[in-house]
Amino acid sequence: MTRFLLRRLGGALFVLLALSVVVYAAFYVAPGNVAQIACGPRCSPAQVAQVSDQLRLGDPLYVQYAHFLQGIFAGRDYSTGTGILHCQAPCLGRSYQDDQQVTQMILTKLPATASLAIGAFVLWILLGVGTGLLSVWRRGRATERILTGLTLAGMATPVFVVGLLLIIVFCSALQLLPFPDYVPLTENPEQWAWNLLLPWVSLALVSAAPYARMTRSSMLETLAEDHVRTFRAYGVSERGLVGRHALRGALGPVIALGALDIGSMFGGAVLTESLFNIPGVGRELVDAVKNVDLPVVVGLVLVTGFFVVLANAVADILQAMADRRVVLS
Amino acid sequence: MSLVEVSGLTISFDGAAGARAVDGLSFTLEAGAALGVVGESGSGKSASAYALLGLHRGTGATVGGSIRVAGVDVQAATDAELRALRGSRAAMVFQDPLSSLDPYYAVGDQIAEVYRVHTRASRRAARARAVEVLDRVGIPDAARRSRSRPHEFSGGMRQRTLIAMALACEPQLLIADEPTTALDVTVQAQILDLLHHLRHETGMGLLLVTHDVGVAAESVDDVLVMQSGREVESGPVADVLSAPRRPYTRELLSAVPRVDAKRATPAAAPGVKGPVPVPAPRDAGGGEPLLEAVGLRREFGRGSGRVIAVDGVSLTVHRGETLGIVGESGSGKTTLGRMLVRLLDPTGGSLHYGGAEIGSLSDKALRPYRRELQMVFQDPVASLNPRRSIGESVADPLRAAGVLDDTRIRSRVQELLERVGLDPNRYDRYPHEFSGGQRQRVGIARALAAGPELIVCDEPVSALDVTTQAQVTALLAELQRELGLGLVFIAHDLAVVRQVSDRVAVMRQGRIVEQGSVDEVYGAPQDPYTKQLLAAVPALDPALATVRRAARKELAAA
Amino acid sequence: MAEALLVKEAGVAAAAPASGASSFRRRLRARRSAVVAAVVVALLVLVALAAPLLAGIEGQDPTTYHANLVDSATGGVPLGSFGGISAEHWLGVEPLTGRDLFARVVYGARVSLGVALAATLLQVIIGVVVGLAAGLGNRFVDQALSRVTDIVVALPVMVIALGALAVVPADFPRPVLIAVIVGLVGWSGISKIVRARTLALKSLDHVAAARLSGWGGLRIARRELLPALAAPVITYAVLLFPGNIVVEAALSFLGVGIKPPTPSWGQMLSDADTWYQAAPTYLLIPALLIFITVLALTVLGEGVRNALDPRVASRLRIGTGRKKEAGG
Amino acid sequence: MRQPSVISRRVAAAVVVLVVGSGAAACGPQDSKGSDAGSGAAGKPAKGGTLTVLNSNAQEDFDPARLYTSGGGNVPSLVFRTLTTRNREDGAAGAKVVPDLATDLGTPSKNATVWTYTLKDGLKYEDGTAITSADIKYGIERSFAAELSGGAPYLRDWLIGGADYQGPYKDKKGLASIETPDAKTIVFHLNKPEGEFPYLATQTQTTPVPKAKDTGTKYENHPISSGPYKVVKNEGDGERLVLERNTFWSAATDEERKAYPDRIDVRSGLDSAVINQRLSASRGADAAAVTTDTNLGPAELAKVTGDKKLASRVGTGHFGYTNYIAFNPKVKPFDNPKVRQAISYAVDRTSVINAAGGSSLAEPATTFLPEQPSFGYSAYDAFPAGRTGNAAKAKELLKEAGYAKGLTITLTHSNEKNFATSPEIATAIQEALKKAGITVELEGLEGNAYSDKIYNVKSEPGFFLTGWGADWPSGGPFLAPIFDGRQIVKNGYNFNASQLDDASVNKEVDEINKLTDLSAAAKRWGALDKKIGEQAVTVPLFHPVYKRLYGEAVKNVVISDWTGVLDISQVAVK
Repeated sequence: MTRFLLRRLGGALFVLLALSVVVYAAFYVAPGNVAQIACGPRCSPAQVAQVSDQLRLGDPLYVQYAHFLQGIFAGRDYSTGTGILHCQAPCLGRSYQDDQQVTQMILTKLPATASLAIGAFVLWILLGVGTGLLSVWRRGRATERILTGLTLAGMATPVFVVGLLLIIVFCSALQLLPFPDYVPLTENPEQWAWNLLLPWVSLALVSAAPYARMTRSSMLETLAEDHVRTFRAYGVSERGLVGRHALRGALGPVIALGALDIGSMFGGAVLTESLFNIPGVGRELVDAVKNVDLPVVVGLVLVTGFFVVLANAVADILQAMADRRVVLS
Repeated sequence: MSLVEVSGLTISFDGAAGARAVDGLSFTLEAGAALGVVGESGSGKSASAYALLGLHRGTGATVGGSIRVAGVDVQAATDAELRALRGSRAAMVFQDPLSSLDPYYAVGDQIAEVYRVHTRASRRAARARAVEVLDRVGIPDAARRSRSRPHEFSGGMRQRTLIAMALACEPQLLIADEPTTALDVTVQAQILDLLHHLRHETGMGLLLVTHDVGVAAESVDDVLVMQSGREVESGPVADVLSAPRRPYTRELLSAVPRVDAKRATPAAAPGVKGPVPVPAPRDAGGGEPLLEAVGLRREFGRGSGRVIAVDGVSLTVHRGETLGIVGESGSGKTTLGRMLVRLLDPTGGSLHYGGAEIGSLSDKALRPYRRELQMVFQDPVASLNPRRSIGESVADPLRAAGVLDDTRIRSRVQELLERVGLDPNRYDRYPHEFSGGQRQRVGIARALAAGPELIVCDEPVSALDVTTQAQVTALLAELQRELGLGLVFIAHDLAVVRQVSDRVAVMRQGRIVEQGSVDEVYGAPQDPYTKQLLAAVPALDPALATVRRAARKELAAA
Repeated sequence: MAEALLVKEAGVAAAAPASGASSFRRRLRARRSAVVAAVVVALLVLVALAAPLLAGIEGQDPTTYHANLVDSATGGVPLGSFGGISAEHWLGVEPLTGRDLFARVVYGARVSLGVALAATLLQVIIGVVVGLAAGLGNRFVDQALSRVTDIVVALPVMVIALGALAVVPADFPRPVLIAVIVGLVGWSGISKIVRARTLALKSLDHVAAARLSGWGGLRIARRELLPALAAPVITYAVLLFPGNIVVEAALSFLGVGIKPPTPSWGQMLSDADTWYQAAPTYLLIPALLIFITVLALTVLGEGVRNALDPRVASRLRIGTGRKKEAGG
Repeated sequence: MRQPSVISRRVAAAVVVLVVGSGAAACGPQDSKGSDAGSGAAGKPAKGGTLTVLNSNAQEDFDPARLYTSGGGNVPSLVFRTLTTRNREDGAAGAKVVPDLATDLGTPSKNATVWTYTLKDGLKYEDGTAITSADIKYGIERSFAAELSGGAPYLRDWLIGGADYQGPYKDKKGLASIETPDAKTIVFHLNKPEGEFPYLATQTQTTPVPKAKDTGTKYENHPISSGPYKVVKNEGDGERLVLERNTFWSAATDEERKAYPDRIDVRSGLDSAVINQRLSASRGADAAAVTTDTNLGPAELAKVTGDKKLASRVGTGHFGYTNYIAFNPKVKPFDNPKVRQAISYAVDRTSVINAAGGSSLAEPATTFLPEQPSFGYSAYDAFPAGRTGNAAKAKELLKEAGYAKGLTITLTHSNEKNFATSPEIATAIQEALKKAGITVELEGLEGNAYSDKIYNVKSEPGFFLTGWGADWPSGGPFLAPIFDGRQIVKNGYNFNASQLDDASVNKEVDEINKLTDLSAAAKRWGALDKKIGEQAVTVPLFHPVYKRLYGEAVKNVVISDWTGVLDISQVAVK
C-alpha cells in the first residue's frame, strides 16, 4: 500500500512538473511580445523593458523556466528599478496589470471558491447517491424510470441554464431568495449560506446526475455479481443486499469521481462563479482572460492543474483503499 | 417425509413461451442422503438446484411444478419464509469461490452476517461461530484468518470458507453447485474429501450438481443424469455407472477420459466420419527431433514483482509424436506452450527448430518459420475474430503466404473445413453461429491451413463438454497420425493427456518434475507430485473412489 | 482510476462482439427514447444544414436590424406579445436590435453543432492514434504516451480554453479556434479507452493466431484491432459530443467564445440573461435549444452504447447464475 | 487623459471613473422636465442615518494624488475638499464651478498665466489642525511622484517646470511654480494662458495633505480628511469604505456639501445586476442606498418603466459624453473626405440608439460637443442623415470618390457589453452601411486589446467606435485632446484619432484658452466644434443618458450636468 501511495504521488508530481513546462511554454513562448502582453496594453516601453527584465525574457527559455520554478519552490525577487520586491514561495509571478502577486490574488479568491465547492459537493453527493440508491431500490417500477429520466435531464443541462432558471424563478418571480451576492463566511455565516444557496443547488443539480448514474449502475452491477447471489441464497433480505453489499461496491467509484470533481471545482467553477457573481478563482480566470493578464492566467491554469492532478492521485488512492483488489492488479 | 421432494419441475427463461431449461424433472432426496445431478452444460442441472431455494424468484424466469425442501413449499412460500429456509435449513455452495464472496468484507464477518440473519446471536457470538466453522472446515489459525478478505485466500481456502458459511446454521441440506470445477485436481480432491467427511459427521443431505461424472462417483449415493432439461436416468451411483441403461448415459461415460486406461481412442462419435483406427504404439522419441528446447526460461515483471513463469525447461518434440504437458493452474504450461511457437519471447535458454535457433529471432526473421509452428487455443470464443467469417479466419495463413488466388483459397479452406468435420458451405458464417466444439474445429482448420510441422494445443478441450471433448481429441489424434505432425498437447486434465500422448511431461511451478513415456509416468510415477496428482483424479468407480480416498489420506499424512 | 471510470462509462470492458449492423439497429430501435432522440438530432442537423433556406422561407436574415419592432423608449423591448412573435418573425425579435430570432437560432445551430462536431472528430482522431500507439507500442512508447495522456487529463477544458483564447490573436476565426482547443484538450478519454481496449485485444487469441498466420503488425492492427475498436470509440464519441456543445455554449456565454455578429446559442443566452423579465422568450429560446440538443444527444449516446454493448442491457437483469449455465 | 502613467487597468478604470464615478447635479438642457431639484422620497431632508453606496468599481487608491476625477469625484468629495468645486445643483446650474477651500474662483493675471487663491478662515483637518496653503502645495507636489501616479496630466502640462518635476520624495526643493507667500495664499505660475484653471482646481490633487501625516503609498488607507466625513474603514483595496462624520468640519466654511447622513457605507465589487436588483427591492439597509457608478441597462430599464413605483425612484442625468465613429485618415480609403462624408450620411442613428439601449438611454448626436450650454453647444448637422440614414446621398458621394461599385472596410469595436462601443452598435452600423453599398467587416476586440489598439498611433485602425467625456464641463478638455494637432502622442496614449493637425484649429484653441470669461470661451468652443465637424473626421453618434435607481428612503436627489449622477453630498436618508 505504501509503495502504491508513493508511486502514485510520485507520478502526480511528475505530471505536475510536465504540466508546468507545457503551460509555461504555451503561454510565455508562443505569442508575440510576452513582456508587452504581461505588462498590459498601456505600458510604456520603459515599463515593458522592466517587465521583460523581471521575467528574464532575455535569457534562454530553460533559464526563464528555472526562475519560474525557483519562484514556486523558493520564492524570487523582482527588481523594480528603485527597489526589490520579494515574492514568497510559492511564487507564481506578478500581475503587472493589477500590481499584485499572483499567489496572493489566488489565495484571496480561494475562500469563495471553497465555499461554493464544498457546499455544492456535500449537496450533490447526497442528491446523487440518494437518487441512485432509490432508483436501485425501486428498480423496475415507475420511480426508477422517472429518476432515470431526471438523471439524464440533469446530465444534459448546462449549469448556466439551470442557474439562470433558478435565479429567474426564486429571485425574480417568487422573490424567495436574495439575488446571489457572495458574503464571506467570516463576515456573516447566515448571509453566506443564504447567498450561496442557489449556486450550491444549481451546481448540485447538474453535478449529481453522474453520481446517480454511477451509483445506480455500480449497484446494479454488484447486485448481478455472484457474491450477492451467495447472500441472497443465504436468506439476506433485499434491503441488506442493497444497503450492505451493493452500496459498498458502488462506494469506490463514487469516492473516486467525487475526489476528481471537487479537485477540478477548486480550480474554479468558472461558469457558476461567473453566473452568480462569486468572487472566486474561476471568475478571476475569466477576468484575467478578458484582460489578457498573462501571469494570472498562467498561475490559475497551474493551480487548477495542481488541484486536478492532486485530486486524481487522491481519487486513485481512495479507490485503492476502498477496493483492495485494485492494488493487487 | 423426504428432505427434498421435487415433482414436475419446469423452468423457462424469457417468459413462459421461451424454451424450457428444465422440463418435468422429479426427484426426491432423503435426509442424510446424497444425490448427484450430472449433466453437460445446458442440461438444466444448475437451474434446478437454484429452484430448490427459490432463487429464480424475481428474475423473470418461470418456474412450474412443486418443490418441497425441508418441509417448505418453495413455490408457495412468502419471501420471508423463503429467506428463513435459505442458509438456515438448506445452504448452498457455489462454483466460483472467489466471486461468490464479497470482496469488501472479511470472511469471518460474512459468515457472521449470515449467521445473524437466522439466529438472534450477538455480533460477538456470531463472530465466534464464524471462527468455529472456519476451524471445522480446516482453515488453519481460523481466528486470525477470519479477519482476512477473500482475495487473501487461495482457491481451496475460499471454497472451504463457503462451505463453512453453509455449515454456520447447521442446515439439513447442502446444495453444492459445481463446487470443484474452478479448482485444481489436487484441491478438488481435498474439497470432495471435506464434503464427504462433513456429511458423515453432521448427517446432512447433499445435492451435488456437477458435469464431472468422476466427481459424482466420488461423493454421492444416488445419481441423476440430465440432458436438455430432462432426466435421462437415475439410480444408485454404482448401478448407473457400471451398467448404464440409456444410450446417452453410455455415451457420456464412454466419453469420459480415464486416467487408468491405456491410450485408446474413444468410439466414433457423431461428427467424425468413419471408425478411427487405434494408432500403433510407437517408441518414445522414435521420430526425428523437430523442436528442441534447452533450459527455456521466462520471467514476467521486474524487481520485487518479478515472477518466473517457466524456469529452465528442456524438452524435445519429435516428428509424428504427441508430447503431453500436464500441470495445475500456474504451473507455467501455457507460457511454455506460447514460447514453443514463439508467441512469447523466452528470457533465457534456447529453442531449436529444424536445426535453426529460433529462440532469439526477431519478429521479422521469424516470419519464414511462423506457418510451420501453429497453435490451437483454449478459448474457442476468443480465438476467432467475431467480426470475420470463419472461412476468412481459416484463410488467413493462406493469404499471408500469398501463393494462391481467391478461388483457390476458398476451395482449399472448404477442403480444410470438411476435413475437420464442418460443413464447407458455412464458409461465410460468423463464429457466434457455431458451438464451442465447432469453433474449436475451425481453430484446428486454421492451424492446418498454414501447413504446419508442429501444432501446440493449449488446453484445446478444457472449455468443452465431455462428449465434445472426446470428439475433438479424436480429431486431433487422427490428424496427427495422418499428417505426421509433431503435437504438443497441454492440459490440466491428466486423463485427457494420457489419452492422446506418446510421451508426457509433468509441470509444477515452472519446472518439469517428471518426463517420460505415458506408460512410465502414469503407471509408475516417480515424483511425489506426480503421485499426488494421480491420486487426486476422481475415479468413475465408487468402490475405487473409497480406496483412493484412503490412499490420499495416507499420502497427505506421509 | 479515472481510467477505470472512463472505461466503465463507455462499456469498454465488454468483449461482446457486435454481431452485425442489423442487430445493432434492432437494439437501437428497441429503445423508444433513443429513437425519439435520434429523430430530434436529425432534425437539428437538418435545421443547421438548411439554415439559409429556412430563414429564406421565413423571409428574414439573422443580421438585419428592425428598429421599428422594438420600443426604443423603454430600453428596446420587442413590440407585441411574446417577444414580438408574428407571422413575419416566427420566434419574435431580439430586444434592442430587432433582429429576427428564428433566423439567428437556425444559423446559431450551424455554429453550435459544427464546432462541437469538429471538436469531437479531432478528439476521436487524436485519441485513436495516441491510444493505438500506446497500446501497440513497446513499454517505453506506452509509458511516454500514457504520461502525456495523464497530463492532458489534468488540463481542465474550460480553463485551458479560456487561457488559450486569451493569447491567440483576435483575428483567428473563433469557431475553428474553439474546435481546435476543445479537440486538443479533450482526447484523453478516447485514447485511454483505445489503449485499454487495444491491450485487451492484443492478448486475445485471435490476434495471436493472426500473428502465427505470418501477418505483419500493421495488417493485424487494421484487420483484428480497428474493427473491434469502432464500437467503444463511436460510443464514447457520441457521449463526448453533447459535452462539446456545452463547452462552446459556455465559452460564448462567458463572452470569450464565438464573436458577434455570428450567432451562437451560448452567446444568445449570454446576451439574453438580463432580459428574463422584460423579454422572457429571448432567454428561453436558446436555453431550451441547448437543453434539448444536449438531452437528445445524451439519450442517443445512451442508446448507441446500449445497442453496441448488449452487456449493459443484460446487466440490468439480475440473473442467478444463468450466465454460467448458458456459457461454454 | 493623455500620457499613460500607470501600469494597470487603472487607466481604463480612469476613463470609467471619469465617466461615471464622479460628481453631482441634474438634467440635460432640453430634458429638464424629467427632474426637479431635490427629488426623491417626500419630506424634508434631515440629518442622521446611514447611507449605503452600492458600487461595481472599488474606490481603489483612495489618495487625492492618485484619483482621476471630474470635479473632485462623488465619494472622494466627501473626504477631500479642493480649492474650487462643482456647483451642487440640478441640471445646467450644476455645471458651474464654485469656490470650495478658496474664497473665490481665483484671481488671474498676466494673460491668465498666474492664478492666485486665498483660503477661507477656520478650515480644519479631521484631527483639528489647521489647513494651510503649504499643505495644498504639498498635495499637488505629491501627485508628481511616480509611485502616486494616476491623476489627470494637466498640472504636469501647465505648471512651469511640471514636466521635469519628480515629486517631493525625490526632489526636496519642491515645485517653484507654486508659491505660498503666507499660510492662506497660494499662487500658481503657468507656462501658457489657461482661462479654465478654476475648473482644474476642482480635481482632488488640490486637496491639502499635511506633510507630517503623509505615508506615501499607504496614505490611501487613511487619508486625512478635510471634508465632512473621515475614513474609519478601508478594506480590500477600497472594496469596503466606511465614512463617519468629521467633527472638525464646519458647514459654515462649506456651502456645497450638505452632509445629512451620519455614516456612509460604500460597498463595491458588486455585479451591476445585483446592484440594480437590490436597489429595486430596496429592502432593509438598501432602502437608504444609492449607486454612483451603475446605470440601468436596457433590460432593467424595460422592467423599471413598467412599474410606476420603481420608475419614480430613477434619477436621470446627462454627463458630457459623446460616442462617435473615429476615422484615421492615414488609412485608406478614409484619407478620402468623400468616403468619410458618405459614411456620415449613411449612418442610421435610430438603429444605433436602439442598440445603445433605446431613446431613453441615448440621444442622437450630430455635434461633437454635448448638448449643454457649459460646453458651448451650438447645433449643427454637417451631413444630415435623417433619422435612419441617407443611403442615396452616401452612394452618390461614394461614386464621386471612385467607389461606384461599393467598398469593403473594417470596423473595429470592443467586445465589452457596454452599449457604447459594443458589438450591437457595430452591427447596427454594419447594417446601415450595407444599404449604401459598403460592406463592413467587424473586428471585435477584448477590452484591453481594444483600447491598446485604438489609442496607439502605430496600431490605430482606420474606422472604429470610441467615445469621449470631458474632465470638466467645458469645450476645452472636450475638443483639444481630440483635435489639437499638438496633442498627438507618438509614444503612448493618443486620443487625437484623426491625427488632425490643422494650424487654424490649433491657433483657435490657444486663443480660447486665454479667455478667463468662461461663457465667452464656451461660445467660441461651439463655433470651433462646428468648424471641425465639417471636416468629417468623426461621426458623432449619440450622447448617453444615465438612469440610476436609488432606495425608497433616499431624499434630496440632486443631479448636475457636470456629473450626471446624484450627488452624495446632497443626499439625505432621514
